[in-house]
Amino acid sequence: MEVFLQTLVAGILKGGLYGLIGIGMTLIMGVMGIINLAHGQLMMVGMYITFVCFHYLGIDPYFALLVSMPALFLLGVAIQKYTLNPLIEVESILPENQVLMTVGIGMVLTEVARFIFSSDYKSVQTSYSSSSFFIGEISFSLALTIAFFIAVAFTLFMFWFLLRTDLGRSIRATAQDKDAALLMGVNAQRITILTFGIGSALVAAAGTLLMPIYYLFPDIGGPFTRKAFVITILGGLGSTVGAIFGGLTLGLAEAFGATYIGMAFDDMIGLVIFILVLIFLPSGFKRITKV
Amino acid sequence: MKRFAPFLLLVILILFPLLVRDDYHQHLMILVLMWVVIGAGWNVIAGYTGQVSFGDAAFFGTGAYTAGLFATKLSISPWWAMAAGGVAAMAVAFPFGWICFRLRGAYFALATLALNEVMRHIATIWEDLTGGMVGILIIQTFVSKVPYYYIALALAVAAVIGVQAVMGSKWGYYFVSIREDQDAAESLGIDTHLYKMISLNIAAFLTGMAGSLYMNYMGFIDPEVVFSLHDISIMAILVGIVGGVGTVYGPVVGAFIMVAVHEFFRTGFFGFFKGLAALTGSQAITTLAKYVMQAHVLGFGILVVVVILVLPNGIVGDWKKITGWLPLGGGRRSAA
Amino acid sequence: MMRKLRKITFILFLVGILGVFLASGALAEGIKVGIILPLTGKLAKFGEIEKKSFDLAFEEINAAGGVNGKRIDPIIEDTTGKPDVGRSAIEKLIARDKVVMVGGGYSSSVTWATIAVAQQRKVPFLVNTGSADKITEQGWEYIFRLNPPVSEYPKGFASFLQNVATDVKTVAILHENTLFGQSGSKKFKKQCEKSLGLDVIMKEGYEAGAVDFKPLLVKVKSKKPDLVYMVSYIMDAAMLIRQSKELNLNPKLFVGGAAGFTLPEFQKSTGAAGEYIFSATLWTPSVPYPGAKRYFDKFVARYGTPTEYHGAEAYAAAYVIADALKRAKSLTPRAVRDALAETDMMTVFGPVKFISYGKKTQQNRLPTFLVQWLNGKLETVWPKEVSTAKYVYPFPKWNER
Amino acid sequence: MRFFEVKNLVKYFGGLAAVNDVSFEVKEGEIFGLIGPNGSGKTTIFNLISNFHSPTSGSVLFKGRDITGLKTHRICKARIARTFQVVKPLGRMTVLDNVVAAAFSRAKTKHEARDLAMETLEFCGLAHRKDMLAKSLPIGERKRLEITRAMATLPELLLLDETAAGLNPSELVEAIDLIRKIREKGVTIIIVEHIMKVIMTISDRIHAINFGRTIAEGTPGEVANHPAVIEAYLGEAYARG
Repeated sequence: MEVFLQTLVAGILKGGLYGLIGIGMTLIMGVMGIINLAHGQLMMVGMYITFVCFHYLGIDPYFALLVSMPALFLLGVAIQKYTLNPLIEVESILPENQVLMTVGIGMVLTEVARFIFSSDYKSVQTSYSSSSFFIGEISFSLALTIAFFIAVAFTLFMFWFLLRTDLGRSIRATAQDKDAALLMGVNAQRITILTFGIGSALVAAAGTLLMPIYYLFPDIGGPFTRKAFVITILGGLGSTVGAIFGGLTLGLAEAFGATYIGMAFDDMIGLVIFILVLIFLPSGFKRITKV
Repeated sequence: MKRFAPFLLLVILILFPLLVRDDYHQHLMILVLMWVVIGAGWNVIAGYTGQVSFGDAAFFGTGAYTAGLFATKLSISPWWAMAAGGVAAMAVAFPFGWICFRLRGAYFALATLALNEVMRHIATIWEDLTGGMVGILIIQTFVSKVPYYYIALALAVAAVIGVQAVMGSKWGYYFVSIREDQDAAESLGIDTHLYKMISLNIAAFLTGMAGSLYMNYMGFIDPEVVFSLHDISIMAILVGIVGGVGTVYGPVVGAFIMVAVHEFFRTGFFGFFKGLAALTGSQAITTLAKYVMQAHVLGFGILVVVVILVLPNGIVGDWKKITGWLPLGGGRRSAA
Repeated sequence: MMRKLRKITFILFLVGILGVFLASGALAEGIKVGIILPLTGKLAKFGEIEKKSFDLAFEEINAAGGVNGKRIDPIIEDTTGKPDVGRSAIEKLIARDKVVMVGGGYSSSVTWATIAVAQQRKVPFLVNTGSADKITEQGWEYIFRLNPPVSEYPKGFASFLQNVATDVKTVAILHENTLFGQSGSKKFKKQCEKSLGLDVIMKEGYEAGAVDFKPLLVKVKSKKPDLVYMVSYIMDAAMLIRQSKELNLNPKLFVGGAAGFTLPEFQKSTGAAGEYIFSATLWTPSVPYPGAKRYFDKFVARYGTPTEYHGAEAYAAAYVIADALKRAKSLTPRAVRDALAETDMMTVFGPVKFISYGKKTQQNRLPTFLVQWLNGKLETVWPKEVSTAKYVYPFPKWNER
Repeated sequence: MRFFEVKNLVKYFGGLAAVNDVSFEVKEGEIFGLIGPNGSGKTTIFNLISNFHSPTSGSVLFKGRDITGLKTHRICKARIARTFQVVKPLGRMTVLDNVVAAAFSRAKTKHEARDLAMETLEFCGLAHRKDMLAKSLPIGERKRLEITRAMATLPELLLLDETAAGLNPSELVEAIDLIRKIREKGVTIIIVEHIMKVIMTISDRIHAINFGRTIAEGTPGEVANHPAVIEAYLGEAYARG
């Protein structure tokens, strides 16, 4: 029982963070209809910013959110404006050239990080990095629990933003039907730029929250990109609630898989679920939740 | 002139090992030829049929492991496994395509990416069969590079001619129709699912053969090497798009350029910076040389970004655009 | 007219580039030794440490008069961590630079691809890091290996189990799914069951880089092993220990199987949680070899970052190379090979002598040590004769500290 | 045996019925018009016949054979060809290659396919454009390419979806001529059209639908004067006005 509950807790806490990673991706995917294969790399950049803040400026990771999120917002805006949007006008045989472009951007970000910080492992050791508290026999990592609640707060904020603000509504409209949104006077270019910025800022938040418990090196982006698209497909494209479900599902699947099948299957479980969902539930949990 | 260019190229390639006898350049050419095969495969499924694959390493690795396992488990010469490697890769491609071709565009691309990773995990975890990360090791058949060179050349020539033949046939028309508009293709009586499967299997077969060649030539594989997303799958895409998407000779140009660029960066522009540093004795240039040499992946990344922005159809596809830029091509431009 | 001018400038530019290439060919003449390392890509971190160590060693050797008055010119080639590129590198070294011997060799896959070329071209290759057992099991006369193969890493720990931790009965083995983890753990499992009489109740691999090891550790906790043996690299090692603390997982012994648990980053990222953790190791600055500590200090003074066992391997290899070149009857690959075969010297990495045993040939055999983190310092605790501090056993429980 | 028949066709999208219990019969050799206001379900009926969407219920019969749920490409093989309202040229292929790709569904060799394609191009009056890329054709000729491609599959039944929309008056005349020429070849045609003038002049019989339901069927004259049809179109006119 203890094993089961501990696994459940581990899965849910991790799932919260995954959800935050997934929301950014799902917004980008919904609005632009492309898969951002540089998502994990953007997170990596956010993590390096957190690291620099902590290590050189002595800023606690939770306050570093105030630096990493705006910085990544600007980076996302720049990427969308100068590399992805111009592609709409480029005549190319492959319709996936925007996706390929994100691959290139991911490589550039990784290598620039390596240039600046070398391949060394970096970590942020705070006083709470390895603290935990117990409820009964079950251990809760302090940093992960805080991260979970901040992630939930961001998610709720995103809901409010998407449902209650004009900009949020425009983003949702564009995600649902680009042509209709254009007719209604939405400036699609501006929306894609802002969405990429917001998506980047959200994944930066996830990176920053992960920093106290995890570590950092330039190649860390790849696995998280993979997780991000798994979460997004699980959740259904463009669906914010779906992204949370997707994140939790992946978190739980990984945790239970690791406990009851084997830790070596950790990554594979996510990928297999991903392929199964692609095939049997093409619109992800969106179909079930309808949000 | 243009019509004879391929024959001229072929003659040069046949004579190459007789003219250039050093192993270093022969080795680089073998790599180029191997990438021609992989690039040709990628070009069939992605360039011609429009189903972008991010998972070529799944087929490459399967081919390589087939050859390796033939040698270590069955004691059959891994050369026999050249064809078997292709077939084994098809055996992976077949069920995968059957299931995943209901996905379109970017979703199919993601599924291939997932396949790539799943195959790598399987090769890593299934230690009893594959040896896990310990990898598979065989003793190479030949000491000289020349036999490998000609085998690779034969394979590359067969791949290019084969692709050309396929593309001139009904299949070719069907592949391109699917790329251009799947619904229209379907309405014209094209079984798009079937022909996407055929296309994927051609790609898998070629890539698997290249994998077997790699095993034979390198003598050692492990899951990280042959199922590498970065070094195989992404490289295959680069060969495809840099050379020219949907062109017969694109992969040839792409493979040559990618291997050359890689080596160019690795050796600091073939020793250019080292030479410059030695000539001038400048510490700054020595430092610069170090950075340049470290920047090869960055160079690749920038290359991807620039190629997609400026030459979205690759060097062969956008050849006219390029000749317009070069000062040497000025004569023709003045006519316009 | 303008166009013609542009054309001429363009051609002049090309000629200029060609000129520099030609100039670069005619560089200084010393004894050329090729070194093959991953300087870019994922493995760059360790390749860089090795390169710095090689540089340090060769500078010292050259400053001390080089080899019989001649300088050693190391030509360091980047493999980017890929076998095919490694092969390009060694082909270039042999065919174009005409080196008398080759050193380096980091990951096993690249090492294998390169030594095969060296053997075929009859150029001696001194491997100093590639640890797959098979590398020296081919009977290849041009291949030498300085470092012990991966299967021998837990050797030193076994005697500790037999002599001190005799109440350990059950073992859980966790390992990363890499060459290092898979073969190291397999070998240790066999050793536990065959010669130590221990019960391996769990052996599980994981993909390096996991975010959360708790599901794995909670399983370990529920099985209550006496010994948790982990073959992990630095950051996974740190995560495993930190999360064990979070879960209050208390075996009698936490032991790392070399690699990650001995490095400064491990201590930095575990902090107090790293205390009392044991690890098998080949080398630390505190090993009882002459010059080990001095090498460490020199490295830190020169580069400002600490070094570790990969660096020591490279540093030692440079001295072995210099020694062989000194003793070689002529500067031909054949003569250098013969000189290498007769090596018998002491280095910062331990005694070096290439012997044959079991299936292996021309393999250096080294003892391994058991170290423990005590008061934030890595102390050698076993074998007793060379220990720098007394071990703490059993492991103090997390919640009782 | 009836030539072509649609029986009780129903299609729901989500909770909405796009086509609701539509039945009609087409005789061999006739031009059969299908009319209705925007969004009344005409194109959906075509999509159901060619199985781009599968019907919720109902059936499609062709020469006595139930072809409901047959894969799209098999429908084409069964000699029912269609065009698209929003043209779908194979953009980066030449006009000739567009038609060759279609002709392969009948031809055994490449040679045969080329001959068939050239013949069809001549017939449809697009031969002078054969080496142009399809994407660089003007809209009128793109529509013509749609028809040419469909004809190269040698259909017995041709479904034309809004072929006349967006054409200028002279193109319109040419289009009507072409449709008549096709019929003279013995091909039966079902035509969906929004422009009343066109459909009234060329159709033998007309079937009118609104909100996915049949509202009238008969000769052009009968349908044009049917009160339900007038109401449907008037309603639309008001809504637009």
